Order: sequence, then structure tokens, then C-alpha cells
Amino acid sequence: MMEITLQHYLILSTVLFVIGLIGVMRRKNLLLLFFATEILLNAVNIAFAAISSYYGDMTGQMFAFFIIAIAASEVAVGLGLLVLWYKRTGKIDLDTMTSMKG
Amino acid sequence: MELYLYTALFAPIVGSLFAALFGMSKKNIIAGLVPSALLFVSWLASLKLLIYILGGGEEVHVELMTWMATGDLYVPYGFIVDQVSVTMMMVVTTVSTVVHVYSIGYMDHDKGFNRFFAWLSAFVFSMMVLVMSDNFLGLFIGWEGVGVCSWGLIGFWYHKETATWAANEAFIMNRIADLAMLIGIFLVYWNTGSIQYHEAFAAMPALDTSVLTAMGIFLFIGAMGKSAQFPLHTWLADAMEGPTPVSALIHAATMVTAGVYLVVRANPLYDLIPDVGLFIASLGAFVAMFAATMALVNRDMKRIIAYSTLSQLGYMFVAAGLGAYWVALFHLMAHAFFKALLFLGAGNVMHAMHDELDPFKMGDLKTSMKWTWIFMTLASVALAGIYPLAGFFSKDLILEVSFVEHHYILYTVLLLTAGLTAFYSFRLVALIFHGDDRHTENGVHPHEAYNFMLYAMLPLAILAVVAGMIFKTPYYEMVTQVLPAVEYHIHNHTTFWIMTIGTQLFVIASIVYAYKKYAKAVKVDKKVESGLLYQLLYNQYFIPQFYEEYFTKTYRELSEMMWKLDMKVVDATVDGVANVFHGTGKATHEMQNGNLSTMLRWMVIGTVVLLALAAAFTFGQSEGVVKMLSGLGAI
Amino acid sequence: MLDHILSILIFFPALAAILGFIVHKDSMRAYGIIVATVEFVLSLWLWYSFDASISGMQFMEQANLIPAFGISYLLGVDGISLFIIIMASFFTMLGIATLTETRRIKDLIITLLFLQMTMIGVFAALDAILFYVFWELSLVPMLLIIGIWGGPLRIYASVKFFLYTFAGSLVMLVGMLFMAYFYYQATGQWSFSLLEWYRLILPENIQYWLFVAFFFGFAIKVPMFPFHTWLPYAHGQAPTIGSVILAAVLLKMGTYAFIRFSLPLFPDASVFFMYPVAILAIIMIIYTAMVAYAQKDIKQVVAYSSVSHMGVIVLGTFALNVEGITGSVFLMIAHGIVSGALFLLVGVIYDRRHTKLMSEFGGLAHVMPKYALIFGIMMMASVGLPLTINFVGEFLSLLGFYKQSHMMTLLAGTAIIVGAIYMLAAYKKAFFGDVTKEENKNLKDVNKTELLGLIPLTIIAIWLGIYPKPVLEPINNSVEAVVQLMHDKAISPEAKSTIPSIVKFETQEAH
Amino acid sequence: MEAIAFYTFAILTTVMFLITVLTNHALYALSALAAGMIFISAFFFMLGADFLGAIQIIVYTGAVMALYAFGMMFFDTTRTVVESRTSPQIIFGLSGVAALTIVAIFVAPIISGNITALYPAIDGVGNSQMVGMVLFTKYLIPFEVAAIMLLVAMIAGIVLAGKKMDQSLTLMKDEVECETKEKENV
Repeated sequence: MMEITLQHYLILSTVLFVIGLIGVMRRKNLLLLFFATEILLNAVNIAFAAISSYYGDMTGQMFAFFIIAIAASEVAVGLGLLVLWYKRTGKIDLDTMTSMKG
Repeated sequence: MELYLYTALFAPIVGSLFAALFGMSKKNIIAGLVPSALLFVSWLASLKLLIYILGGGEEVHVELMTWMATGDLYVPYGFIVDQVSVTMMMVVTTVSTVVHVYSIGYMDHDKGFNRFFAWLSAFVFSMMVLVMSDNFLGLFIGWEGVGVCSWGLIGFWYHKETATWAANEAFIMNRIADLAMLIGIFLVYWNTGSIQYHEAFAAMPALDTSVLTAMGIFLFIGAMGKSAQFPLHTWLADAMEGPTPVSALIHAATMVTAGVYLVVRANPLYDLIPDVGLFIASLGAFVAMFAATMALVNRDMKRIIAYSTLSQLGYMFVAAGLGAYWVALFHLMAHAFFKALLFLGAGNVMHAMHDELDPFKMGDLKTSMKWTWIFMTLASVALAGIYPLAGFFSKDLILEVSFVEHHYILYTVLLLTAGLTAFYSFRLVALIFHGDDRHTENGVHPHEAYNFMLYAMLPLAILAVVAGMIFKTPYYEMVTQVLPAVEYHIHNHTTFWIMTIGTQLFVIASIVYAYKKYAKAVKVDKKVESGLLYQLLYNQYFIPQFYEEYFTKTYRELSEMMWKLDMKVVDATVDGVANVFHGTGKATHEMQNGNLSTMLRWMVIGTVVLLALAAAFTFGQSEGVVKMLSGLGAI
Repeated sequence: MLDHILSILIFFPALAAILGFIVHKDSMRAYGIIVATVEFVLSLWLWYSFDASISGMQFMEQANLIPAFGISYLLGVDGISLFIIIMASFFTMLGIATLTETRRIKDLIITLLFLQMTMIGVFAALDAILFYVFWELSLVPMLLIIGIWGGPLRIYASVKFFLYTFAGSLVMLVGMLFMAYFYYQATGQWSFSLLEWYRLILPENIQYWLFVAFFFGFAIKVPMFPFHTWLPYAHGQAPTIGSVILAAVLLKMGTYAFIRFSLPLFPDASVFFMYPVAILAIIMIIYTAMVAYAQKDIKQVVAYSSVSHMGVIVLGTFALNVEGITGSVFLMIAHGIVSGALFLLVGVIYDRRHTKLMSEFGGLAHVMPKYALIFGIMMMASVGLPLTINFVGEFLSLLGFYKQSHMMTLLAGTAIIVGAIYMLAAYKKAFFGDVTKEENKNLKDVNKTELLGLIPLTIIAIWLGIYPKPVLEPINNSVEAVVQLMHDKAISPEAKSTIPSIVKFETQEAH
Repeated sequence: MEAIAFYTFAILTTVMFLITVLTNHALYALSALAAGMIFISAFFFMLGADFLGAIQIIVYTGAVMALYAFGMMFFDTTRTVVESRTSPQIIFGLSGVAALTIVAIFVAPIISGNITALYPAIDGVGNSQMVGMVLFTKYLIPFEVAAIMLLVAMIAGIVLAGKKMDQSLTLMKDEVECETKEKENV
């Protein structure tokens, strides 16, 4: 079997990212939509870590690190909002959120 | 002499402004008297200048101030009194003084009395500027000035639709010619570097003939408009809507002769281009005949005289075109006197007949209006060219000129026209003053005009009689100092006498025929009147209708169309562009349906597009793209 | 104080406008008149201190705004801009003095004073960015004037006016940025100063592109055919004061900018585009004159006549010789005076009858003789009668262009015919004939306030027609400098020969 | 050896995430996501980013997943999630195109050829140590900002979700409306 190169990691990252995209587009349930965004972030993290590793540069890892931090805060705030919304409307379905209609 | 020059020039405008002060108030006799007095002063000053010039004085040349100066162009307000302009000045001031005095009586009951004198004196001023200017642009000032005054005076009775229409027609037709005149001036400027007469004329012999021809033609087109030559002639007959003194002054004696004056003034130019001169002469002869035929059958007293004027202008152009400038100017002068007299007489008749213009509704006025009858008959005799009145000396001279210059066709045409002239003139006199009384049945009781009006006409009557006899020699001596001195003599004495007597007999025969036909009871010959020729002449060759149908109407319709085009195409295009944006907004408005899911999908599409762009740039980083991007400042 | 007179001229009205917010609305008119009069006196002082024999810029002021990009606050006037500045302050004064509007008069006067600032700013600015800023700022007060005090279609008209001219000026801005970029490439430093730009000789193909970019901005403002359709709407809906200032001053920005930017910056392109522009100008002259003839609304007649006259101005500008350009600058002044007066006159009758349709009038000469007289004089001035102000400009413009093309001048010269047609027809419809409408029988003639505005204009129209020298001379000197600059800068031999050199003896020596 | 590990984990992660995205049961989704997270940390270890791997497990699987679990309890989404479906062609089409372009860009030599290390890893220093060095020198300010952000997020989460936990805001609003109506009736 051949050696694992950077391209492998990048392609894996792409595949995961696309899976995330599918989720983002497909999901109507807000909570599950959050899951999809987590996938997106993780996919990017892999790419960062891989590049960091293959070029011997710490910057990539740093970014991955910050992304994880951001993901954590996003979940905190996002879930908070979700709870609030659920309490107001009793639904967390995206299709019911149309107050931003132009 | 400068003082006299300025007096002659500016006295009329002072009079005009004085009368204008009263312009909106009630009739004030002083508004008529002061301009008349000032015109008399102007006449005296002109006389003084004439005597000075006659006495062999140098021409008076002054520059008042700069008008325009830019680049190489330098236009001053320069005035010149030489032999030619002093002749014109005398003609203008004489006739206009007479007409002013006459108008005090004529406009007596008009509520626009004061306004009338303001316009009339302003006209005289413009005319003086026209004849005294020492450059083409100064001439153009006067040229346009008389145009405006003519507009104001033709449309003087502005409540009448026909009057205002005629005023606009006159102005616009003159404008068409003025454009050509302007182009002529441009040509003169760019080719000779100056628009001063003497500099420009001095530079002309060195120029190419084609340029000179263009210059000559354009300037002549300008002259055609003002002198109402075919095909720009229709306005003159319509201009008779104005008060009769106006017709006498503007549309007979002075303004319409400005075209002749221009050709005379530009004689160094036209001498260089004899072909154009021949064209001018031919057109003149054509107009002489053409206008005379229209006068034959017309039923409007003033129009008949107007056509007669047109015809005589044709004579003048024949002379001017053939290089006999002094003859043209001489006929201009003589014609001014007797034609003004004729018009003023017609004015008397109109007053007496309560503005009736149809001579077929008059008749037998000689009993009640003896002096008018005498004056008009005198003027008509002079017009017909019977010895020893003014017309004989000037008009016969033109016939001789054409004969001597071997233009026999022109000669024949002019000779025939002379007969026609005699016929229609006396047809008019006979219809008005002789025959049976046809006006009492209409409840009109004619009376003679005020005495002072008749006295005012007297100088013109005297001049119409003696101008030819007395003035010819001194005039010739004087004018030929600046104009080409060509004596026109038929060398063969027998021929000369045959021609002269023959012409006289022909003319007298025409007069007798006119009297015979119209001096008794008038029989209307239905058969003749329904004939094609009569209809053609009566309707002025259908030219006014033709203009109305094909020019006026077309222009109006075209304008309407243009407006529609402006709204429906040009503006609609602009609005269309706006609508594209608006429509795009409306169409993409759907995107913003507020559904987060849809938005997410759009977001993904956006991401994909951006990615595609990135990919495209990644793979397309060839030299060209890089260059383009760097040019745009993107990299 | 004289050193900063231009800054004072620009910012005094703006400052006064800000102070105007605290003035009580009853005394606002008096306040406005005083401010505008002071401004006008200042502009006259500018003229008085102006040295007519100098062809270059005078009263220059400079302060760096953004040194990194060479954007500076650079002001100056020469003979070309001087009189337009005076005219701008004159018309603002006249406009405020003869104001008949009663709604929200305080806001109106403040808007007008701001407008004055922008107008003078445009004509005094010598820095491209500064020029652009004032150019765009001038849209805002006008937008408000049309949009608030206008007729029934005012919103449409004002938005059209704004967006259309704005779109054009954006293209111009791009052109300016490119110009600065080329300057940067050539010299290694940024500058938006017009005087610096003048020294730059661009390659021909770049000139073409930049000329076109600038052309869009200017042509829409002029407005040239086929970009003119915003103007009839704007005039039709604007209140009298708006129309007066729009016609008298704002339109002049476009033609002024042609002379300030397009000609000296791109001499070769100017020669290259001379005929296309001239053709547009001729279409503009004849076509809009015909459209004017078809109008039923007297204000639209005057509006379209404006476009037609602007055509002559453009034509004179692109004559590219001293006679033509001097004539076109003079005609800008003349057209300002005459069309301003005509719009004031239309306003007079509109105030009385609240209609502008000519069919509603007829026979006005009977009831309003003074009005008819002044209108008549102005009409004659508009059709270019000699000894009135328009003739000098029109004559010189056409004379200048005759040097370039005979046929086109002949076509353009029809302006004097078609101009007479629509004007006389309109005059006849409105003033001649009998008074047929009952409402017109008791119309009051012009009152003192209106005369206050109209008589000075009439006097100027005749005075400058008879004796144009005081205005013509400074213009001539500055124009000679511009033409000489163009001649020197021109690259192609064709352009060199088309643009005449003023310095005659030098060329003779060269031969 | 490395290849085997890579492929195994790659397949596992992909499958887990696909389950997360495609399943109708929220609970399955959550479990699959948590599993996926852990598998991803395996990649980090393989890449030598030990610290990141640890963080991944602690933060994601430990904290984030726990939060989600609580959230799910709250929303009662243990039952089958019913969602209105949008056309899968668009979704998969778009995703496919996105994948293709990204891959295309990644494999383009111009991108991968031009990278030089900004902060090269120093030999002989452990990964965690290395991370610490970079984090507290070059990225100190972002680090602190991130800390503050986390604090803010924590407080925000508490405030948003924790306000009047015992009451239903919806009901409260209704009550207010009812009261006003009653008042009007009276």
C-alpha cells in the first residue's frame, strides 16, 4: 500500500466537509443542523492539522485549536438560543422560522 | 463729420426709446411727435453728410468701440459713410420721416399708438446700422434688427391670428436666409481673416474661385431672404397684415431692399464671380415676371402692391447681378419713393374704406379722395416707367443694361414685365378710383385723409416725379467713385430710340388696356376666372399651399413624431435600463423568503461559485490573466 | 482675506446654512437674501480683484488632505470659471429674493445655500477628488429641491435625475482614478491635482479610454443626446427656483468640465472624438428643438430649448480653437442668464394660473404687457438676436466650428432657424391672439418682487450683448492658454494641426 | 501500517458522519457524531498533533457532546425526527460540485508548492510543549481573546437558556394577553 500523503488527508477533509454540507442543506431540525456544522468544522480541522504536520508549521494546529474553541462557544450560545426559541414557539423546525422574510 | 454720423445713426433709437417709455400707457401724441422730430434731425444730419460727400469729401469712417475680440477675430462697432451708404441713408431717412409723420395720422385711433412708434423708430435705427456698418457682422446686426422690428410690426395687431402668423412666417423665413448669410460671413472670416469690408475685399482677389463662389452664393441666399426672392418670397405678401405705413416703409422702401444693398456693397466680391452674378440676374428676372403675373389677378390691394415690390426687386437684382451696381442702387432709390407713396395712398384708401382691401368693392373714389387719387396715379405712372418720372430713368436703364450686356432673354422678360407692371398698376388705380361706385352699398362713406398726412406724402410725390430727372447725373458722379463706373449706352442711336419709344408705347398700351377694362363697370368673366391659368395666378402658383402642406405640416408632424420618439424610445430605453435592475431585484426577491433552510442552500451555492472562481483563477494563471489582473489592480 | 476668498466663497454659504437652522422661519427669507447678497458681493469682489491679463489660475489655495494619495484641497479660478462662479452666486441671490414658495421655506433656503456651496466648489476645485466630491454633493440639494417642492411627479423626476447623473459620474470617477494611477506610474507619486495632470502626456489609446470615461459623466450632466431625458422631467417637476438654478448653473458643470478636463488632458482623443461629439451635438440641437416645438407645456419648451442650446455650447467646445471655446464659455454664461430668466418668467405665470399649458393662455399681451415685453426680450435673446447676450456666444461657437467642418456647421446653424420656430410659436400661442379664457382676463402684471429678479437679467442680457468685452477678454485669455496647452501636448500630427497654436511667431520660425 | 490506520479511520469517520447527516433518529445522529469525533482525534494522533487530539476528545466528545445530549433531553427529540424533504438532487449535486472543485484546488501544484513554514516545529520538543511555546508567544493575544470569548459564550448560554427555567415564555406571553383581554371585558 502506498504512503499516505498530504493529499490523502486533504481529500478526506473534503469528503467530510461535503458530508457536512449535505447535512447543512438537508437538515430542517435545528439541533441536527448544529451537528452538521460540527462536521464542517472538524473537516477543516483535519486539513489544518494535516498541513501543519506535513509542512512542520505550528500555525495550522493553532488554528485548529482556535476552531475548537470557537466551536465550543458556538455550541454554548447556539444551544442557549435554541432553548429560548423552543420555549417561545415549541418548535425547532427551520421552516417555521420565516420572520426574516424580505 | 463724426458728430453728424452719430446724430444720423442714433437719433432714431433715441426716438424709439422715448416712445417705448409710453409703450404701455394710453395714446400720447408726444410719443409720435418726438420720434418724428428726431427722424427729421437724422434726415438733416444725413443731408449734411450727403452734401459733404457730394462736395468731394473723404468717406467718414469711425469706430465706436469693440464689440467682440477673441482669438484672431476682431469686430468693432465701426461705421462708414461713403457714397453708397449715404445714398441709402438719404433714402431711409427720407421715407421714414415721411412715414412717421403720416403714421401720426394713420394710427390716430389705434390703442397701440405709442408702441407703434417705438417699433418703427427702432426699425429705422436697425436699418441705419445695416447701411452704415463697415463690417459684415455690423450689417448682420442691422439685418437681424430689421427682421425683429418687421416681426413686431407685421404682428402689430397681435390679436389677429393672421397677423401673428404672418409675423412668425416672415421672421422664420428670414432666419433661413440669415443662416446662409452667417455661413457666408464665416467663409469670409476664415478665408480673408477679417470681416471688415475693406480688408476682406482687399484679400478676395487672391482667393480661389470656388471659395469666392461659395461666399457669393451664401451671402446672396441671405439677401434672397430679406429681399423676398423666390423661393423665399411668400412672407412678403403675407406681411401685408401689418399696418400700412409699415408696409410702405419696411416692405417697400427699405428693408426688402437690404438684399440689393448687400449685393451692391459686396460688389468687389461679385465682380470676381460673374457666373454667380448671372445667376442673380436670372433669378431677378424670373422673380420680376413671376411676381408681376401674380399681381395681375389678385384681389387684395396691398398684396398687389407687395407683388409689385417683389417684381421691382427682381429688376434691381438683374442690374446688380449684371454688374450695374449703381443702376441697381439708383432704381432702389427711385423705387423707394414711388412705392412708399403708393402704399401710403393705399393706406388712405383703406382708412376711407374701413380696412376694406378688395378693390372690386371700391370704385369711383376719385371724387371723394382727389389728392389720394392724384398721388397714387403719379406713383403708378412712375412705377410704370413713363417719361419723365422717376421710374423711366431707373427702370429703363435696367432694360438697357440687359440689352447692352447681350442678355436678350433677360431683356425680353423684363420688357414683358414692364408691360405687366403697367397693366396691374392701372388696373388697381382704375378699380379703386374710377368706374362705378361699388362701396356705398356696403355702407361705406369715404372721406379724404387728414391734411397733414397728405402734406407728408407730398415730398414723396415730388421725389417720385423728379428723382430720376434731376438726381441721375449727380448721383452717377457720386456713386461711381466707389462702384464700378460703367455707362450703359446703346451706341446705335436708331436702336436706342426704337427701344425707348417702343417700350414707352408698349407700356402706354398696357395702361390704356387696363383703363379700358376696369375703368367702367366691372364685368366678372366667370369663364376666365375658372380657367386654369387664372386659378394658378390667383392662388400664387399654389406655392403657399405647397409650403403649408409640405414644409410646415411636415415639420409639425415630424416634431410630434420626434417627441414621441423621445418619450417612447430614448426615455423608454433609460427607464428600461432602470427596469432591468428593478426587475432583477423583483425576481431575486424570492431568494429572501425568510426560510433559513433556503438561505443555507443559497449560501452553499455561493460557496460553490466562489470555489469555482478560485479554481478558475488557479488554473487560469497564464500570462494574460495575470497581466489583466494586475491592470485592474486586483493582484 | 483675498488669499482665501475662494474658500470663503465656498464655505460661507454652507456655514450660513448651518446657522440658518436656528433662525426663525419668518425671518428666514431676509436672512437668506442677506447671506446670498453678501456672497454675491464677495464674488463681485473676486471679479474686481481678478487680473484679466493673467491667463493662468488665480487665488490659488492649497492644503493637503490625504498626502499619501496626493489628494489635496486645491482651489483656483481662471477666466473660464470666474464668471460661472459669479453667475452661481448671482442666481442664488436672485432665486432667494424672488422666491414665491411658501411651504417649508426655511428648509428650502438652507438647501439652496448648501447648493450654492457645492456649485462654487465645483467651479473652483482644481483637485480631481475635490471636484468630484462637490460634483456629487451638488446632486443632493437638487434632489431635495425637486423631491420636496416639486410637482406631482416629483419623486420619479428627482430619483431619475439623481440616479442618472450619479451613474454617469461613477464612470467619471473610475476615469479619474485611472488617470491618477497613470500619473503614479509615470512619476512615481500620487496626485489628483489637475495642474499636475496637465503636465502628463498620455499615449493615444489610453487617452481614448479615459476620454470616454470622462465623457459619460459630463455628457449626462450637460445633458447630451441621448442622455438628456432626465432634464425635461426634472424641469417639468422642479419648482421655479430649482429650474432656474438647474438650467443656469448645474448644466454648465458638464460643459465646463469638458473644457477643464477632457480637452487639456486628452488633446489627441479630443481631436479623435471631435466629429462623433459634434454629430451628437448637432442631433441634440435639431432634434430637441423639434421636440420643443411639439410641446404643449411652456416650461417644457424652455427645458428642451435648454438642451438645444447646450448642443451649441458643446459644439463650440469641440471646435478646439480659441474662437469656438471662448464662444462656448461665453454661451454658458449667456444661456445661464437667458434660460434662467425664461424659467423665472414661466414661474411668474405659473404662480398666477397654476398651469403651464400654453393652451390655457393666449392673449396674455393684452393683460400683462410688461410681462410680454420682458418675455419678448428674453425670447429674442434666446433665439440669438444680435446685440443680445446669446448671439455673441452662438456666433463665436459656430464660427469656431466652421473652421473644422463646413457641413456640420451648416447643420448646427439650423439652430437659429429651429430655435426661432419653437420660440415664436410658443410666444404666439401664449401671448398673441385674443384673451379667450375667463381666468386670464384679470391677471395681474408682473409685480415688484418679480421685476427685481427680471430687470437685472434683462439688463445683463442686453448689456453683455452690446458690450461683451469685460467678460470676453478674461475668458479669451484663459482659453488661449488652454488651446496652447492642448497644442503643445498633442502627440499625433493630425491633432497638432487641428488645434491651432496661439504663439504664432514660434511656429513661423519653426517652418 | 500508517496506511491501514488511515483508511480504517477514514472509512469509519465517513460512515459515522454520514449516519449523522442522514439518519432520522436524533439519538443515532448524536451517537454517530460523538463516535466520529473520537475517530478524528485518531487522525490528529497520527499526524503527531497529540495535544490537538487530546483537546478534540476532551472538548468535543466530553463537553460539546454532553451539551448536545442535555439539549436533546430538553427538546425531547428521542423520537423519530420528521423533516420536510427538499429535493436531494440539488443537495447532492451541489455537494458533488463543491467536492470536485475543492479537490481540484487541493491537488493543483500551485497551491501545494508554495508553502513555507512560518513557525517551524523544533526537533526534539514534544508536541504539547511546542503548542504551548507558540500559543503563549505568537498567539498570546488570540489565545486570551479566545478565553474571553469562551467566558462570554458561557455566560450567554446560561443567560439565554437559564432565564426563568421554570416558566414557559410562550405561556407567559399568552397570560399577559389574556389578562389584557379580561381587563377589556371587565
